[in-house]
Order: sequence, then C-alpha cells, then structure tokens
Amino acid sequence: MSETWMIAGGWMAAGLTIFLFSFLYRDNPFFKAAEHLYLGAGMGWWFQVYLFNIWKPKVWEPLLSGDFFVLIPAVLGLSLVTQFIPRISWISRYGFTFMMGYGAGLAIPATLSTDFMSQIAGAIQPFTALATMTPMMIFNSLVVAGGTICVLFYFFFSVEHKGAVKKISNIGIYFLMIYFGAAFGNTVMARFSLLYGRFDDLYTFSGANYFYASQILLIALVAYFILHSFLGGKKTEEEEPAH
Amino acid sequence: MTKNKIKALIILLLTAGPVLAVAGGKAAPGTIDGFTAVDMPYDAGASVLLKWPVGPSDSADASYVVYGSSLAEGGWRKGEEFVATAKTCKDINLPFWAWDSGEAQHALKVELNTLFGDIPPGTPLKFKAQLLRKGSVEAESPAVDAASKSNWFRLDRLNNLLFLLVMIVIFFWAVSHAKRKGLFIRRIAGLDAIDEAIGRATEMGKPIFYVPGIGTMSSISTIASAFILGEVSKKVAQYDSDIKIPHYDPIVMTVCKEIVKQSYLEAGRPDSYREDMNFFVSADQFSYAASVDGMISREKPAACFFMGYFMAESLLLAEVGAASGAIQIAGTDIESQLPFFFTACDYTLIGEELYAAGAYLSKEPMLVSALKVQDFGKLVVMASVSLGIVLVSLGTKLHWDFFVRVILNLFKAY
Amino acid sequence: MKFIKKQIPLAIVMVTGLLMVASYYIPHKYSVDYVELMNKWENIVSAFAFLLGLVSLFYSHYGKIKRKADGWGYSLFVYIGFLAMVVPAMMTDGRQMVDGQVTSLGWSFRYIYNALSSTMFAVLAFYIVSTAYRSFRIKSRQAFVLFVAAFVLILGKVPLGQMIWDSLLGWTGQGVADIIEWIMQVPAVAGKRGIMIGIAIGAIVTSLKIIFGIEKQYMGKD
Amino acid sequence: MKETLQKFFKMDRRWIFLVLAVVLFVPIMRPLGLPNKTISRDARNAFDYVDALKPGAFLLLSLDYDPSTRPELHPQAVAVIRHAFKKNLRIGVVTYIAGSTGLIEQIFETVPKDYGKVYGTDYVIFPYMANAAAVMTQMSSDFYGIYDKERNGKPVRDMPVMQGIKNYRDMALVVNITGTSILDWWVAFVGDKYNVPVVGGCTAISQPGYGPYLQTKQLKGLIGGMKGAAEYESLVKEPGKGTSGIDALNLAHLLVLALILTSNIILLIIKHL
Repeated sequence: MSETWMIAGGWMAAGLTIFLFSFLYRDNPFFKAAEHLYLGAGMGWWFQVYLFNIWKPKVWEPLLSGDFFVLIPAVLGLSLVTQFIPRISWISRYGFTFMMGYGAGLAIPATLSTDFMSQIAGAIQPFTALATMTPMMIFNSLVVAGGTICVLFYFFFSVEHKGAVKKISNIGIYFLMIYFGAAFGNTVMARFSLLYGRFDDLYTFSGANYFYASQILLIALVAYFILHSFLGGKKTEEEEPAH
Repeated sequence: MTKNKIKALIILLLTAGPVLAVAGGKAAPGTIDGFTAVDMPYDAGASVLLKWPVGPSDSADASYVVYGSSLAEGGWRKGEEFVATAKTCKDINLPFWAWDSGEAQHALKVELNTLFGDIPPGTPLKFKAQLLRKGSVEAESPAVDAASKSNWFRLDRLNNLLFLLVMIVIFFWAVSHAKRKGLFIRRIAGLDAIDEAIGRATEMGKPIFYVPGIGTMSSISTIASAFILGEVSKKVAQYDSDIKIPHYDPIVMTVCKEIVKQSYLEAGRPDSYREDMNFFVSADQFSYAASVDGMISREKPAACFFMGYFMAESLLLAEVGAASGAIQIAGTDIESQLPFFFTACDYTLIGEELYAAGAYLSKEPMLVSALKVQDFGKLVVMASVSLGIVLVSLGTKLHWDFFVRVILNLFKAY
Repeated sequence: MKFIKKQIPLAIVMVTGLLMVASYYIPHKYSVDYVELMNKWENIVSAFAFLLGLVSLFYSHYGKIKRKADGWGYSLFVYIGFLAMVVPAMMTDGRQMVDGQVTSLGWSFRYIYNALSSTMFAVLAFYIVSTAYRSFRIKSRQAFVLFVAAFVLILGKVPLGQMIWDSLLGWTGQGVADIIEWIMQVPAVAGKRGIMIGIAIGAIVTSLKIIFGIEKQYMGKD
Repeated sequence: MKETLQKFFKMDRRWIFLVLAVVLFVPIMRPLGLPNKTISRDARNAFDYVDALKPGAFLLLSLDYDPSTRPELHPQAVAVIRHAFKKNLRIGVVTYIAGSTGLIEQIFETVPKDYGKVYGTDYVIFPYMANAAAVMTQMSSDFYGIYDKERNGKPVRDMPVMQGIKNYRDMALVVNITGTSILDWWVAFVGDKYNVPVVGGCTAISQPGYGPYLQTKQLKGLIGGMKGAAEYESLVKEPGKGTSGIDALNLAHLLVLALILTSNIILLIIKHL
C-alpha cells in the first residue's frame, strides 16, 4: 500500500470518527451519513467474510466437485429466508427447528455439568484442604458458599419472603449488589478504554505525516456548526438534542 | 505410504538400538509380571489402558517406558516415559462408581493417535513396558496383545445423566400438575408498582412506554417480556390509558401486536386498540436507542418499562427516562446492564425475577411449572452445598478419604 | 398440510435434540460420526442465517428510498457502505494481504469499518459519565453497597487511584488492589454463582421445552 | 442557593462530555507516566500457564473480537502471541466473529517478523466459521473435518505447524480472547466436556462474571480488560497499547467518581435546604 493510500486512509478514518462523535453536540447530516455507512459497511464486511470463508469453500466448491450432500444444509439454510414471505414463511421452520434442536441438545448436558454440578463442587471443594487452610481462607470459602445460598434464596419463588427467609434473601441482595458494583466499576473502565482507542487513533492522524487530518476536519465541522446556527439553521425545539 | 515405512524403519532402528546394546551386556533383564493391555473403557476407541502391579523396585531413580506396535507395521514405537513411582490407578480421572483407584497398580492411558497416528478402533496392537535404571533395562514385560474398541456408554458421566433424568421427571410432573391447579409464586416487589405507574399515567393523561429491548423471540427474557406486556396492556386498557411499544425486531413486533390485541379484547375494550401501539423503530442497536430516547424526552411519559434483553443501550434509555421524571420499572437478565437500571430506575427486576414476573402475572401453566422446576433445582443446590460442606469437613477431619471422594465425585463433571 | 407445516418441524427439533443429548453419554464411533455430520451441517445452516439480517436491512432501506421517506438520502449510504466492502473483496478474492502488501480490502477494513464500528461504541464512554452524574442515585442501602463496590473498583484499577488510596488509607495496611482481588474472588463469586446456577437451570428447562415441542414461539404463528 | 444548585445539577450534559474529552485526550498527548504496577492473580495464572508449556506445544488461539472492543482486547492478543512466540509455541488461530478477521491480519502482519516466525511452520490462520459451538464440538474428534484449509485456501494437513495435531488431545492449551459469551462456550463445550485447559481474555465488563469459573479452575487464568492487557504486557516485558492506555485512563476514572459524588451531594443538600 502506497503512502498516498495510507494518508487517504488517515483522512477517511479521522473524518468518520469525528462525524460520529459530532452527534454528542447535536444531530447533523454528517453523523447521519456516517451512521448509515456503518450499517452498510458492517453488513458488507460480514457478507464478504461469509462468502469467502464459508459459502464458497464449504458449499460451492464441494458442489462443483460432486458432493451433493452439502445441498441438505444449504437448503435448510436458505429456507430461513422464507421468513420474509408471509405465505410460505412456515418453510423457514425447517431451518430454525434444526438449529434449535442442535443448540438445545448440545447445551443441556454441558450446562448441567459446567454451570450446575461444577458450581456445587466449587463451593464444597475448598473444604477438603481444611487442615492447611488459614482462618481467612476458611472465612472466604464460607462466604462464597453462604453467599451463594443467600442469593439462591432471593431467587426462590415458591415461598413467601417473610421472617427468616426474608432476612436470608436480603443478605442475598447485598451479594448481588457487590457483584453489580464490581460490574459497574469495570464497565466504566471498559467504555473509557474504547474511547481511549479512538482518541489514540485521532492523535495519530493529527500528525504532520497525515497532514493534520484530525485538526483540519474538526475545525471544518465546528465551522459548519457555527455557520449553520447563523445562517437560517432552524432553532431546535429543545435546549438539548433529543438524544 | 513409503514415507510411513521409512519412519517405522527409523523408529525400529532407534528402539532396537538400546535393546540390542543391553542384550549384549552382562545381566539379562528381569520380567514385569502381570502386565495387561485392554481397551480403555468409556471412550470412542482412541486409547488403550495399560496396567501392571507396582513393584518393590519402583523408586524415584528408575523410570518406566512403554512401547507399542501395530501388526501392520511391526517394530516398536516408544510411548511415554515416566518416573517409576508415578502413574498409578489413582491418577486416572474417573469416579468411584466406574473405576477402582487403588495405588497398587500402575495405570497408563495410551492415546493411539499420538503413538500410531490415525488408526481405526479394533486394529490389533501389541504393547510392552520396560523398567529402566541408570540407562539400562532392569526388567521388561512380555509383549501383550490389545485392541481398542468403541464403547456404548460413558459410565463416568452417570451422575450427569441422573441429574438430567430427575430434572426431566420433575419437569413433566410440574407441567401436568400446573394444568390441574395453580401453583404458588411469591410476591415480586417491582410488580406492585405497575398499578401505581398506570394509575399515574391515567391521572396525568400521558402515555406509557414499554420497551421490550433488542432480543429476538428465542431469548427467554424477550419471551418473559412479552407475557408481562400482556398484563400491562390489559391494565392500560382497563384504565383507558395510552401505551407505546417501540420495536427492534420485526418478529417480536408481530408477536406483541397479537398479545396487546388479545389483552384489549380480554379487558373488554377492543375498540380502544390501535395497530400503531406497536411500531417498528430500527434493527440497529444504537439507532433504536437514539430514537426511543428522542421519543421519551419529547413526550415525557408518565412511566417507562424496560423489560427484556438489553445490551449497551440500557444506560442511554434509563438515563433519559430518569431525566424526564417518569416512573421507571426495569427488568433484564443481562447482568452487566443491571447496575445501570438499578441505579437509575425506581424498580428493577433482577435476572430470574423477570422470568418469574411473566409467570406471576400471566399464571400461564407452562411458565409456572418451569419456575417450579427451577426452584426445585435451587433447592437441590442449597441442600447439596450446605450438606456437602458439613460432610466434607467432617470427612477430612476424620480422614475418611473414600467418603470425601464419594461426595466430590457426585458433583464432578467428567 | 398441518403435518408438513407443524409436525415435521417439531419432529426435526425433537430428533436432532435428543440425539445430541444422547451423544454426550454415548462415546461410540457411530455417535461421533453423527455429531460430526451435524456439526458440519449446523455450521453451514448458521452461515445462511446471516442472510436474515442482510435482507431485512436492505429491505427496510429500500423501502425508505422508494417511498422517499424522511431522510431517504441517508439510506443510500447503507448501500454505499456495503459496496465499499464488497467491491474490494471481489477484486482481491477476499484477501487482505498479498505478498506482505495490504490490499484494497484490507484498506477498507482498516480505515472505514474499523473507524466506524469502534467509534459507535466509544461514544458510550460519554454517556456513562453523564449517567454517573445525572442518574446514579444512592437512594437506598442496597444502592450504597453497589456504589461502594463500584467506587473501590473504579479507584483501584488505575495507578493514580492506587496512589490516592495509599496516601489516604495507607495506614490501614490494605492496598486497594488487594481489596479489589477480594471483592472479585469472594462476594462477587457468590453473587455471580447464585445467578449462574439459576440461569443454568432456566436454560436447561427452556431447552427441554424446545426439544419436546412445548415452547414453540420461535416458530412464529401459523 | 437552592436555585443555583438546581441549575448546576441540571446543567447541559455536553459540558460533561467536553470535560471527559479533555481529561482523556490530554494524557495521550502528554503521558502522566504512571505505569500499572499491580498484577492480579488471574492474569498471573494465565501467564504462568502459558509460560509452563514446552517449546513446540500447540496453542489454539481463538480471537473473537471485532473493532468495537479492539482497544481492550487487541493488546491482550498481541501480548499473548508475543509470549507464545518467545516460548517457541506453535499457534493455530481460529475465529467465530466475522469482524475479527481483519484484526487478526493486522497482528500477524508485524508480530511474527519480530521473532523470525514463519507462516505454516510456526503459526497458521484458519478461516472464519459461522457456528462456534458446532466447530468446537467438531474439533474434539477431527480438526480437519472442518478446517481442511487455511484462510487463503491452502490445505493444512501437511503443514509442519499441524504435525501430530488431530484433535484437542494433541493441543496443549486453548486461549480465547473475546468480548462475547464465546468464552463461556469454550469452558462448557470444550474445557469441561473434553478436559482441555482454557485460558481466557475478556473485556472488563464481563470480567467479574468469570469469578466462579476461575475459582473452580474451569478457567486456568483470565486477562481482564485493558488493565489485564497492561498486566500481561508487563509480565511478558513487552509494553504496548495496554500499558499506555492505563496511563491515559487515570484522570477519567477520577472524573467519574467526582461526578457521582457531586450529584448525590447536591441532591442531598437540595433535599435538606
């Protein structure tokens, strides 16, 4: 890839990024265009990946070499599309039921083993090393086991929650809250990481080797907003964008 | 083919080398008695089980080597080599009902693919073992015939199968039972607020937003959401309030249209039902969230329901609802989104509460019986964990090793 | 007709499902062969499921353009974006690199799709700060516990936060990183495990309902 | 007083957006120089597990993330691959997310050159497949039943990198880096079912949810979010985007805490005035 292409790429990427961010200020045509471009580009990328990784090597080529067995899954797969034609949409059931049956059948024993039995074992197992455990470790293992039971009480719907049951299930809620708190804290970090990634790219494109793509595009967009609000841009009904 | 032959020849030379050298030495090697080679049980036929008694001369400075040979190729291939004190029956990871894990026998599982490459089950094979000390062969077993075979049952997974069977039995029992008479479900806090929310909407003359999220009809939370919608819209019809249901998935929309229509019919107000109560917004996550946000901040509804499958858009939705001053009731089983709902909404149904809410409101026998099976499963877990901890602690304290093993094996996945 | 429309699909789901369940307990070669065949088919069928999304996106935007609905011009960009990926893919036979050189397909990925897709999600960072300000309400004791856990994690995950903790609470002898580890390994495990077990049983029950044809909402109406 | 506070509380949120943008952008231009120092148990376990593998062992790397989670997961993937190359492991790359094919390409465009690794001998990249669960199950019996060709259509069976590999029993470890629930599938459909060690890398969002699997050792280790990437980078001694990312996040994290506290205190005051 020549350098010209790389610079063009930098401008393209910086522009699309800034257009999408511009929505934070206000809805505008650049954002809308970029957003629709995103939908199309995503589909386009997936389409070519499916085409060159699956449809061609796993369906088309075997067919050409006379392996007509692949017609069965291909037809089942194509049947899904009939969903869009109400009169014959029942045909799509053949594909769906196959997928659902496969998925459900695969999941049942595996879920039982991984998320049910192994989790019971995980609560009990630590106590086999009772002799070598420190008091803190015993405490922690008891908290894990006891907390799990309290949470399960909270999700137990067959008895009314009052008296002792209510107390236990209330403790359960606090375990859930700590878990959600951890999830919240981590989500903050995750979202910031993504933003950091974009800013980092914008910073790269703001260099002289990209002819200051980020700055120029940003200034251009700001200029658009200023001009737009001066020249007949209708005042939006609300102070804040609808979003 | 020729390549394989050459490989076999090289291996033959390599393995024959030391054997010849030893044979040329002074002491003739002793024999390892009781060496057996049988098919490895409970597998598809890709491995063979070698067993021989632990001998008095097994010590850390000696090692065992096993050899395998296929009749088609002839010649010995060298398999695993390990310290003579290692690899007894105890090291084979099988439960007590399927395996005797004494330490009196060496046991080694030979993966045929590693040793011979791709060979079908049933191929006649030969195996032998040697005891090496300081580079020389101290003892050797006679060559033993063996063939692997495809087995019909994973006895080691019996515990899993039993759990499953119990669950299926309970499930069908609950299904047939639920049809006969109603089963009890406890009160769910967030649901009491529904009446309040709808009442408020009627007073204020403002609409209610019911957002079913971005799931498809195959996700449990969306199904639960659809049932809750049925009850909510029934109440809306009774109070003569207005409800708006923006959609992400066209199929969910068709299902919801039917449900709302039915509710209005049941409430005796089919005339108030409008087709445009359910409307399609967008099949893109963020466009959907942005449009719904726009509607909420424009129309300032009296109440917002967010029930179903939500991903990153949850925080966009909940925030706008909170800012517009609506009563917000949320429910989802996506844990990473629950914190946002919990902090921004007035009531939040957490995980399974959402499923239970569907059952609680609709009294649909299928949903109620499923809930009963789930409760039964939880009861099993609570009992097993508490009992298990007591028994295992006791067993460990008193050194009842087999007893502890029995309990652990029961819940171990193989 | 009901037989073809309903019974056969329900039979398909039951037979494939039960055989898949059985294959977990049956190690025999026949069982392996069956599962292998199903794996290959399933992989191909799922690949066609992608067409559902494609058709519905194209259809809805085609409708907008045809009706000249509000903002129909933007819908054209959906097609432009699609072509911006597919045309280079056709020219390069789906390869992003040839002889160490990035092709036009690789370029499209790097500078168009990558920029768009990652920015879409990066925008969420802004909303999370505004949510933190405008709707994070410590309104009950439960919400307070949630807040404390979140506070410790947000603070302790970055070096500056750790320094602040050490200078303010260093006297306790507990580093914030240790506390985070404890939260993640003890109470959070209990909370998650409770949810997990409940969801697992729920999933098994739902799967059973699907296999036995009790749950069939995914099939749509007649 | 009350009105001022009320006004302040209802301020245009675009001001908050602006503050965040500044707080996050400035450290990119002028790094604070506060590197990550702590290393979590799970990241260390992940590192130790890979580190203990013998040279020549086969590592199956499932990279299932697209550009939307790239800043968190890409550095993790790069760090793990660098580690594996340093240890002379063989790598096979698979993926079940269509968007990740381009990112995989980007990694292997540069990283192997640093270690003199050759395509086909030391590593190989397989094409995207649509149904992860089906392919995972398939690989337990016959890897080539689904992956008979690499991503550009060359047959793989005779490649040196695939020597002696037929199914999971011949692989030393599976590492899955993903922002989806595919990691749960690796644990349930592969790790537990076929007794294969699995190490994970995930976004910070899903990290707390894997606690139970880590406690039971169903997951041998976990790299969580950008912090995890920074930790792994420092263990491998190859600082990259994870390390510089953590530095930039410092101020933004404090901003969030300040905002939550400010708004709740304001509300408290308004209520009591």
